[in-house]
Amino acid sequence: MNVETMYQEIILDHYRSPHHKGLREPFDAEVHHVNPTCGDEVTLRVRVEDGVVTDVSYDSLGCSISQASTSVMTDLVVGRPVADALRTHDEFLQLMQSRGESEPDEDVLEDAVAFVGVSRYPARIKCALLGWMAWKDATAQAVAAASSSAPTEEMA
Amino acid sequence: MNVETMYQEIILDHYRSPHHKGLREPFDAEVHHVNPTCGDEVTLRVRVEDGVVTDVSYDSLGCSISQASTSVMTDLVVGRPVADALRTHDEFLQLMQSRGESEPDEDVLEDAVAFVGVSRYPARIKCALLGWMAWKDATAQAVAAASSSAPTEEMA
Amino acid sequence: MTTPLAVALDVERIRKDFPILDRVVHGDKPLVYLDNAATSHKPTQVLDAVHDYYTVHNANVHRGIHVLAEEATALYEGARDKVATFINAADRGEVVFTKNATESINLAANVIAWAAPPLGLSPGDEVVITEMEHHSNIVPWQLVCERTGATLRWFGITDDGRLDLSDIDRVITERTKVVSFVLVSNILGTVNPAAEIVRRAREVGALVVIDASQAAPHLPLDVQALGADLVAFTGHKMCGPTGIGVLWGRKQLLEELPPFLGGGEMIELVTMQRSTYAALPHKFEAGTPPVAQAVGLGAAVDYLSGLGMERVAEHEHAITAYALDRLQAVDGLRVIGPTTPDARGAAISFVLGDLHPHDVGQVLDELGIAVRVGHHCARPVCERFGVPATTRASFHLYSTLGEVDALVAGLDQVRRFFR
Amino acid sequence: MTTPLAVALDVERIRKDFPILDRVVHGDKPLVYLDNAATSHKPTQVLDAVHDYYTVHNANVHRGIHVLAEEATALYEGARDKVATFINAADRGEVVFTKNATESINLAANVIAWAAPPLGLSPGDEVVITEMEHHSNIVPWQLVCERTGATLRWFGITDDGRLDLSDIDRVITERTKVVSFVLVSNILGTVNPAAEIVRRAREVGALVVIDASQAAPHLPLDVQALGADLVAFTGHKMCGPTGIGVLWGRKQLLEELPPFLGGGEMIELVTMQRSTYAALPHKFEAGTPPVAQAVGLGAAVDYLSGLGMERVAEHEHAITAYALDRLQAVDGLRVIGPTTPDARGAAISFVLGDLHPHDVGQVLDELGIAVRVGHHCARPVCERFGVPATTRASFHLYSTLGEVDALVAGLDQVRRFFR
Ligand SMILES: Cc1ncc(COP(=O)(O)O)c(C=O)c1O
Ligand SMILES: Cc1ncc(COP(=O)(O)O)c(C=O)c1O
Repeated sequence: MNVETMYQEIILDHYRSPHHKGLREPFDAEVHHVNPTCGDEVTLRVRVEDGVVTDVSYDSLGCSISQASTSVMTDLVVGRPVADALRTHDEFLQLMQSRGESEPDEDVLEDAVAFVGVSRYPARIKCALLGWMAWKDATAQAVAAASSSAPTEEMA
Repeated sequence: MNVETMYQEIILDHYRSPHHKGLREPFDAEVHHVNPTCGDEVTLRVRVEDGVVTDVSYDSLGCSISQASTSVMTDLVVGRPVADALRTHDEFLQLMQSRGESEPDEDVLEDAVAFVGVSRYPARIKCALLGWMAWKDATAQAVAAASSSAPTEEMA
Repeated sequence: MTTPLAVALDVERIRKDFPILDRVVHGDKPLVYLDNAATSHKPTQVLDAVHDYYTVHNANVHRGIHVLAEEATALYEGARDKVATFINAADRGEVVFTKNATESINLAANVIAWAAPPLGLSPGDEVVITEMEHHSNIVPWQLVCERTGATLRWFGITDDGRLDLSDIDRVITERTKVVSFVLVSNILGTVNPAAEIVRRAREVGALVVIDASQAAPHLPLDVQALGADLVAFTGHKMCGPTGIGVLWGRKQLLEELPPFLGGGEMIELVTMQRSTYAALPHKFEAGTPPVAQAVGLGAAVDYLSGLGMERVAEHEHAITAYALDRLQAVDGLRVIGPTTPDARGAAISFVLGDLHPHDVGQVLDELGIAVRVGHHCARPVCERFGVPATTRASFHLYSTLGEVDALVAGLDQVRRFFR
Repeated sequence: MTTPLAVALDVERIRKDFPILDRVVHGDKPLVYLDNAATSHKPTQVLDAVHDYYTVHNANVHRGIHVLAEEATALYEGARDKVATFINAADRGEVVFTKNATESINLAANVIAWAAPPLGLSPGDEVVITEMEHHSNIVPWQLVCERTGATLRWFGITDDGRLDLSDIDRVITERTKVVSFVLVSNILGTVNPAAEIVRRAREVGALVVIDASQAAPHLPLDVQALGADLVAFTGHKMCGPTGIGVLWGRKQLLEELPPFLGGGEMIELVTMQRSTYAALPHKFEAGTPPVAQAVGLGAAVDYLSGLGMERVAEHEHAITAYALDRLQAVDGLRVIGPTTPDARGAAISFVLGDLHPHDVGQVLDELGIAVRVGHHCARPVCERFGVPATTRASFHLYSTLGEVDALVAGLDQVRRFFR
């Protein structure tokens, strides 16, 4: 185990220049998640139109892992149908629970495969998941709000 | 250390035939004391007239040590001036704290010298003191009551 | 006199795991330890786990990212997994570590009392316990009833030491908010009919709290099968260290209940104005937990599971049956509690003629035989049976028939001593 | 760079008493343990006392007359005597054993809240704490204020990490019923001016509670000289086991306060209708106490007293002065808290440029250097200083100048890594 396996260049790049950062309008749901063990926080907004995630914007405080992971997540979900994006979320969650043993599918996870090293560090897994959990929560709220106003739509 | 050093014949005699036992009238104060660690209980009454302990009566539940000690105590205090009896109480207390090391004064403590062996058994010291503590408490109340009605009298 | 027994546990081998059992007292008397209901001894496996924790991994848990902190956290949370499996909890978050069973029950009583309606206690509400409870399952309810204005009621005890449930429908009513009872009595040995009480409590919508302090060490405990809402037990009686207890609770209920102690570990976000609380089980674990003690308890449940709780129960049942037989043959001895081994744990209380238990215990101690004398923290039971106290012999997985024989021989000596 | 120091403690010899300090991590890196404010390590003397307790004397306390029970009771109560002497308590009954400092403070908060007038909290009453508190001295007061309708107020912090007492007479007023504050901050390292706060609290008749969790392990603690009413601290930070804490209280006050947890040990007489409570200190110790842990804490205070707390304090002061010097010479490093060693404990928080403490701590860990990162259970302090978290290095009696050098060298590597 070596700290370089955690801090892949891809991760440090996203950390230095995060994608989709900042809070934008319009949005359908906003959530605030914190990681009480370390104090990382994120405020995250989701816009869902016709079952597609059309924007994710966020403001966050935290370590390189949580910042980079949130940035990578936005690349993977923005512009994708909710159902597809949720599958990617599940894939990432599985990767994080793999203790470094899994061979992630680069076609699905793209830059997120760089996080395989993080899964060896139990205390940091929550950092890597913070943005993803916030996104899932916000998206569920957005979809629920949409389906209650337009009862034919449903979350996959 | 040997259990026979605790259960002296004198103690077993008082246990089998306790002196002054039973609750009598008249009395100036009544107290109820318990030993929460083992559940020994005593209800004890004191009569004090002109600064002299004229009667001690009691009803009690407990082991041979607490029963015998209360019986021996009544022999030592009934008929004595309060101040003298309190000195005997203090002497007995000291004996109980001596861990079997003291040479008790038989002129003062009479049958109570038999309790020197008990002082080696920390868990039983409270048994031996139960009746004495109750007597001291009741006597203090009796004297206080008397002195508040007759303010010239005072407890030694 | 010896009854033929199929003792499946290899007790001689087990005894080698408990160094204290080799002790001699009062000069040259081998220790005969029959005070297991008060506390059990600890096998080397448990002591080694604690020692290893302190000398290799020691750190504060949850809040660190350095190696020691990660190892300590993994060991602490690993102990929780072990306990969850041991009691068949549906979810590891349902296992809350406390300092002892007493704290577990106080926690339960206080958070139920403080909870928002429809939970929560108010004047007119009733709490039902039994006359057979340990003080630790009486006083907490007296205190919360006093503070909330709720009323405390209880089941009595029959002459043969069983709960008197004949008027169950009149004791547990629509006004009952909580029913709390002991699964195995520490003074009478009675194993109570949980299913019957739970069924009635469910009918009226009352919460059920079970004090399993004398069950967890001695029989298979399945919290899901029990059907209660909250179950408390204590580490030191089940081969674990002192300083650790458990409160198991149904997840949904624990989530609804307010926190008990406030502080580090149990929070999500703290501002000076207000705070939000962590997810289960941490919400109920304020401050640095008893980390080494949890690790020790984890090792203890590993040890017990390795032997098999069914086999432990069978062994103790056999010893208890034998002891009941032999003790009741002692002249003047009266068992306080069930006199047959059915639905009965391994604690046997008795009185010997009109000898005070203190005197009985003192002479037995002189012979190396450790029993407990007094109220056993269950004074109402002594009152119920009109005895000032009892002498109690209690067995565990390492107890032997020979120890029962030693006790019986010791009682003869006691009688001779005070003749 | 090395400052000439007259280090009176023989640190090399002391380190031999702590087996864990020989540990290597991440393959071959010797452990540099700078997380002492989170928990301290335990000397062999403490571990041996605990082991000896379990393998020779183990029994439940107070309620037995057999040899083991008498020995266990003598050891447990002997530990209380040791702690009483260590903190200069006027009476051994003033020393209450709890499970940690957090329970001690919750106990204090709850029994004060529940007490009969003129004690007790009601709407209109105020509780004063500070922005510098550990969550364990914030959340308990928030909870009791919520339940009683009392109001929580607090002192702020100055830019240099000291309590802002400039408006002390307007914060502590006739409405103030309790003032509770930390003696030594676990995040800023500040040693607070207790005398000034106690004086003002006395003027208005408020009770004073002091959180001495970071004081007891590091400096001579004299509860009589402090002049407070209640003082809390925790065993695991002062070379003792986990699972044990202390609440000291003025005897007369403890006698007036109602009990906290109910159960075995804390009672005098129990009937189903009502109970009366034991004398001090047992009134506040419900259930089987953390016996082995108290014995361990007794051995820990023996160990500390053997070295001399003045010398421990002197050693740590020297290390802290050296570390403040060297750390502040690191490029981009900003100390959060007092930057000079005056009135300062051995915990130093800092931020390094705009690197997140998690990343700093992770790379330091890779080098074998254990520091803590995050909020240190004092989130309001981080908010106050506008930082998301800090990195904290904290020292104890076995810390060396060489470890400070290793930290400084490690921080250079951190900067290079994230360049
Ligand atoms: C200042 C301070 N107060 C209270 C506590 C709480 O101690 P414990 O977690 O042992 O209850 C700590 C340590 O965590 C502390 O540093
Ligand atoms: C039935 C029962 N309940 C509760 C307790 C309390 O356990 P502890 O003292 O460990 O809190 C005990 C043991 O003392 C017990 O036997």
